[in-house]
Amino acid sequence: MDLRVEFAGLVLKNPIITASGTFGFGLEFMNFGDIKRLGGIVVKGLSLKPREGNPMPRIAETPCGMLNAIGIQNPGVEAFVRDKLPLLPWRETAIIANLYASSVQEFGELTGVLAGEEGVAALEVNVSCPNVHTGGAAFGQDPTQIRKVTEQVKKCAAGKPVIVKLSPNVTDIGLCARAAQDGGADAVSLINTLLGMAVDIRTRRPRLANVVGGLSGPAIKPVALRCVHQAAKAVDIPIIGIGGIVSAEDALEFILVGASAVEVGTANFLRPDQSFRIIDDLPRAMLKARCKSIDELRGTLDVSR
Amino acid sequence: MDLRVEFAGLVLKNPIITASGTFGFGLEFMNFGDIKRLGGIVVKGLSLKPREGNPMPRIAETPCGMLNAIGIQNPGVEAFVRDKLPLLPWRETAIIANLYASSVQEFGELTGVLAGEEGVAALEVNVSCPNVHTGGAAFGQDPTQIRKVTEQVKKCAAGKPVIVKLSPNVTDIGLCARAAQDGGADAVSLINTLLGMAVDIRTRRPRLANVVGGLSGPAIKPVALRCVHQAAKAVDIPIIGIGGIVSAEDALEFILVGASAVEVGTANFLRPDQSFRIIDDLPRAMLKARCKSIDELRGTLDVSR
Amino acid sequence: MVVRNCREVKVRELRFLGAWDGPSDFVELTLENPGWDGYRPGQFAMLRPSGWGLDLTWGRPLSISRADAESVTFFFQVVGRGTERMAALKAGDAIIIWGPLGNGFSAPPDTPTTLLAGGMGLAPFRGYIERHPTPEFLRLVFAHRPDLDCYPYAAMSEKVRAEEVRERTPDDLPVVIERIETAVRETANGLVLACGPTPFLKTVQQAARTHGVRAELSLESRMACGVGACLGCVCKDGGDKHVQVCARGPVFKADDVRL
Amino acid sequence: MVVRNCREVKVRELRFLGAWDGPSDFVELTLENPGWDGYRPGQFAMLRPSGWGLDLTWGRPLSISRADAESVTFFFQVVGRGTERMAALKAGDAIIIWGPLGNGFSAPPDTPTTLLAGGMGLAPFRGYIERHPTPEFLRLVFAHRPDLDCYPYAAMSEKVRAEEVRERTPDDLPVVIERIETAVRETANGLVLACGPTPFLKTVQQAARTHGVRAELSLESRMACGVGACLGCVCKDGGDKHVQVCARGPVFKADDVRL
Ligand SMILES: Cc1cc2nc3c(=O)[nH]c(=O)nc-3n(C[C@H](O)[C@H](O)[C@H](O)COP(=O)(O)OP(=O)(O)OC[C@H]3O[C@@H](n4cnc5c(N)ncnc54)[C@H](O)[C@@H]3O)c2cc1C
Ligand SMILES: Cc1cc2nc3c(=O)[nH]c(=O)nc-3n(C[C@H](O)[C@H](O)[C@H](O)COP(=O)(O)OP(=O)(O)OC[C@H]3O[C@@H](n4cnc5c(N)ncnc54)[C@H](O)[C@@H]3O)c2cc1C
Ligand SMILES: Cc1cc2nc3c(=O)[nH]c(=O)nc-3n(C[C@H](O)[C@H](O)[C@H](O)COP(=O)(O)O)c2cc1C
Ligand SMILES: Cc1cc2nc3c(=O)[nH]c(=O)nc-3n(C[C@H](O)[C@H](O)[C@H](O)COP(=O)(O)O)c2cc1C
Ligand code: FES
Ligand code: FES
Repeated sequence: MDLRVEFAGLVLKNPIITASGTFGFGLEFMNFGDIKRLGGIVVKGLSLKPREGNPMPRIAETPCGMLNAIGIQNPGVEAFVRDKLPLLPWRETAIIANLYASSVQEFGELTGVLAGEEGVAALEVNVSCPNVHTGGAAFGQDPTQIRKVTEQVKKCAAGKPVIVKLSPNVTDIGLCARAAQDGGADAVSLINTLLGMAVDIRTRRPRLANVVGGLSGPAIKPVALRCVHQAAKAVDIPIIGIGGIVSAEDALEFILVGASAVEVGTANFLRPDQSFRIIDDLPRAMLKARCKSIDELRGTLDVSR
Repeated sequence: MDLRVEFAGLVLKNPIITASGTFGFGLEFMNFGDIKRLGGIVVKGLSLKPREGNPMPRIAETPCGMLNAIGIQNPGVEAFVRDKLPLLPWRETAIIANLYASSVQEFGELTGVLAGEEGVAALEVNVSCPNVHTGGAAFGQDPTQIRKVTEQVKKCAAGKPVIVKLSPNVTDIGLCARAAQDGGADAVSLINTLLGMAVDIRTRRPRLANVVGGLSGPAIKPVALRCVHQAAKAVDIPIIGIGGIVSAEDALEFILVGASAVEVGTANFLRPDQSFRIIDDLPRAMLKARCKSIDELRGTLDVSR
Repeated sequence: MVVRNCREVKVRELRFLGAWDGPSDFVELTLENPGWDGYRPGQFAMLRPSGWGLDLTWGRPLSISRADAESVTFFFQVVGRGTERMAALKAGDAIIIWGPLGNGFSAPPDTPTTLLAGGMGLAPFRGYIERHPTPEFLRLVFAHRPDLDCYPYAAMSEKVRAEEVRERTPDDLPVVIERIETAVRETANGLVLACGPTPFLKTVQQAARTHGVRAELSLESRMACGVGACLGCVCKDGGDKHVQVCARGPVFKADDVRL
Repeated sequence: MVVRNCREVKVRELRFLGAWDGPSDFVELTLENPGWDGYRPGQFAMLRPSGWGLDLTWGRPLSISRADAESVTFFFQVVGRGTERMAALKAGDAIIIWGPLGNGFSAPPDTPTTLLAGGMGLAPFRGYIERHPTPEFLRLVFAHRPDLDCYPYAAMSEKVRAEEVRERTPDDLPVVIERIETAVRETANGLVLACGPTPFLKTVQQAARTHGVRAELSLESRMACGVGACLGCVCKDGGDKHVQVCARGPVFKADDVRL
């Protein structure tokens, strides 16, 4: 079985990448598996300056999923480069930085800091975070803004692959994917969380201090698959599939509809070794899908009747 | 405990209405409870002419939810009026017709057939069905179209309350709700299903013949609550909350964020007496929410910090 | 045979009395008596163990395999998440159940009747044989892939004329088809009742048409509600109209359905 | 007391050995030994019964109540869907577990140490008392609402000086607060360790500040990962920065945390 995937200038030993915000900086999971075995690690969203994030409570459990409104708490890009990156096995596993900023220009500056870092394999541009009040979803819901941010990041990326992470909270995700492609993105990743909400009838208050938050987990997998399917029809650049993946079968479903690789998010909370177990289980799932390599399966969905 | 609700000219003995497409024509559930106990019944989507619906397979189970692409199979509005309506307890329980058409004009004609029927308490206009290839979501994703359809239905409704059922598959549900209000809607109901997809890696085919379908069930409740919250901020007309309700607590959550009543859909498949059980359980849940009437709870969500 | 009594069809929470101790993928599930003595073989029920959370949305349809005054029995194979969890039930666990649902097979007392079962399609015939007033008119032909010991075939073959044919490899398929066709042909003036996977039913339907034999087929379909409301389980009737398998079937006259 | 050995922290699937047979909302869960003899009281684990499907997304954090060579024990109250399902486990059922997580309480051998427990906050002190090298230096003050029989208080009070105070109605609250404050004041040159609901911890923190007593507080927070990755469980540290309760706590020096 050939688990390798190559796309957008990346060569990954398998298609399993851990999703931003759900795997910390990778280091938190060293007790639970050999992180060098992962196809890639997208680190927690980084901003130019440190951010304290949103007030508590920030998370709520929902049926087959969860809401979060962390608000991109992070130590800032410089602390990441200084304190975390050197500890990560970046020669063996693609370390992907996830970028958050509140203006086109700030996205450029942030990119500039990371562009020169050998340990950073690619940049994932988060134009889709629903949990911040400036920027965030505003960018991700407007194709024109997506294009502008993409152009800016691409300009400052010094050749590093640029992946634009899209929001599902839009009428037409194909348009958004297309905007990223037009802006020069090397790949798109989708989906970020669905905008959701939970309330407590006892206290009559929202369960998140931020009122609304992002829905993730198995609950959203059908929406994610549909978005990847639509994006695959809209663009030619590679796609990273994200949303509700908890098993090797789930991962292959995204490959089948056209993804080049996948990101595993909330599943890391089911149990902290879940991403490793998905990798272990890929060969068995590939037998089921009757394919010898990931390439062989990619985009072979048969929609004829 | 006062379970009664009044809104948009309707007086319901409790806020629990069964959702279109999940409770047949009501008659299918007579073995499982006294359907006169329901606040209301929204019957399966009706079209001017009989429709055979989509090819099989039409449904797929997903984590905490399901996908459907039934395609508004129905015997046509005339058969409904002739064969089903007379059997329904419309003097005791609000029977709400759910309207599907593929053009503004056809919506008007369909409304005309139902406007004179004493047994029909209100009209719910489905501008949001994702499972038909003409009209359907096309209307529901465009505020201008929503407004036009609403105006037309309102014009032909001969004074019957008009409820416009909105799609969540849009960038801004507030705009859609506003369009319905501007078109003269007496209420809006939301949400219809989220557009989703499921595939089978073994056969490499979609699990629905229609490829994409509508996601419903507990999985979507957080999205539904958020949509109702946003709509409540955007309009003054009453709102019927729909999406993932399986318990009395769930129902009250929607009331808390501003709904006047709720519709119970997929929960009817958990077990066919679930809607009756929700009604039975409402008084207990109201104790928990410390309210004596539904009115007392409505829209009292406290979002201050 | 008593005709379905609608007042029986309601939701009950029953206790699991114990499992048959056969090969582990084939499970016999016996529940306390829900008062279904009057069910009609071919009818089914929807089952949902009370301990399921919300992640499995639907109940699971299973044919009523047999029922007596004390208990009702289902017989199923583990094929996915739902049946897997049902197989893990322990005695005393509670199950939400609604039924009997749908119609059942005809049971004319003095007509030569051939029961054609494919795999798990054997389930409803267990009660059919037990309740038939004149079992000497019955003949059972059972086509299967797994070992015969997986099924309650032995007990059934004590009561009626029975034969079985096994498809060990795809190469055996022609032989199986041949046996089905022969059995249909040999029921010339009688009645054929068939239950099994769709390709199996197609063979029966084709043979019945060819030889002009009266036949009834029990269909499988994915079901959400089981009561005719969701329209998720439809098949095409003779006039190419979509009809609910759960409410208008699962047993159809062979001529009334397109497979 | 052995300091946390990181190589112990991994995911295991353990068998449930049997439940304590006390009042049904209060459950003692004893699992086979995961090799955690060297855990530090105050540390916790994330638990997820293997039979849970996907509808409960997260594991549930529980303090390690005690551990010996054969087994590890948790003590919890049923308060929601997760604990309800954990309480329904049967002997032999499997549980996914990762830990020991976080830090633990200090255990200086010759310092007068007051253990302040509010309700389920009693759990970690059971192992604390068992493992403490000089239990004669320990004093336990236990504030509770339900009947004392719900808790393993009797066993604990055999080993150390112990007293309890019950809040039967909200009117009793001032008395409880008074007892907590007194206990803190009386530990002037010693150490106060507290575990309980946030209002309880606030009282302790305030009293410790007022009387200049060294104190450690074990915090509760909703947790998704339990390993410091999701940032869902944070509290504010002394410098108003958000820090993870799971990874930087759950035990904090009283001065290092804003409640
Ligand atoms: C009227 C009727 C009677 C049946 N009687 C029996 C019986 O007596 N013994 C038995 O072993 N099986 C029987 N089946 C099939 C049985 O319902 C499925 O094997 C079972 O639902 C599979 O569930 P799962 O969760 O294990 O599989 P999954 O594949 O996880 O199921 C996913 C969904 O697809 C549906 N599904 C999957 N396979 C089938 C199938 N072959 N037919 C219908 N729905 C399916 C399930 O009900 C479920 O809703 C019957 C089906 C019908 C419609
Ligand atoms: C470090 C730590 C140690 C704990 N030790 C114990 C213990 O030894 N004994 C015990 O009875 N309880 C303990 N708790 C609290 C226990 O985790 C919750 O009671 C439990 O998670 C509730 O889950 P539920 O599904 O039944 O409730 P639900 O209300 O359905 O839970 C929904 C979500 O909220 C979280 N949650 C709900 N209440 C709490 C709470 N009070 N604290 C933290 N999260 C909560 C749950 O973990 C879950 O993720 C501890 C909590 C933490 C953080
Ligand atoms: C707690 C949490 C924090 C997240 N933080 C980020 C983030 O910082 N940047 C980002 O692009 N996405 C973030 N996400 C979104 C995930 O990367 C992912 O897109 C989403 O959760 C859907 O995938 P899943 O269903 O597998 O979790 C976060 C998700 C969760 C649950
Ligand atoms: C099988 C099925 C059929 C449906 N048919 C219709 C329909 O005909 N008209 C309509 O407006 N909505 C239809 N819906 C949508 C529901 O009425 C409801 O809006 C949606 O399922 C969300 O609610 P739920 O999560 O409670 O199911 C259908 C839903 C399902 C599951
Ligand atoms: S299963 Fe719902 S109509 Fe048949
Ligand atoms: S629970 Fe995830 S960071 Fe603490």
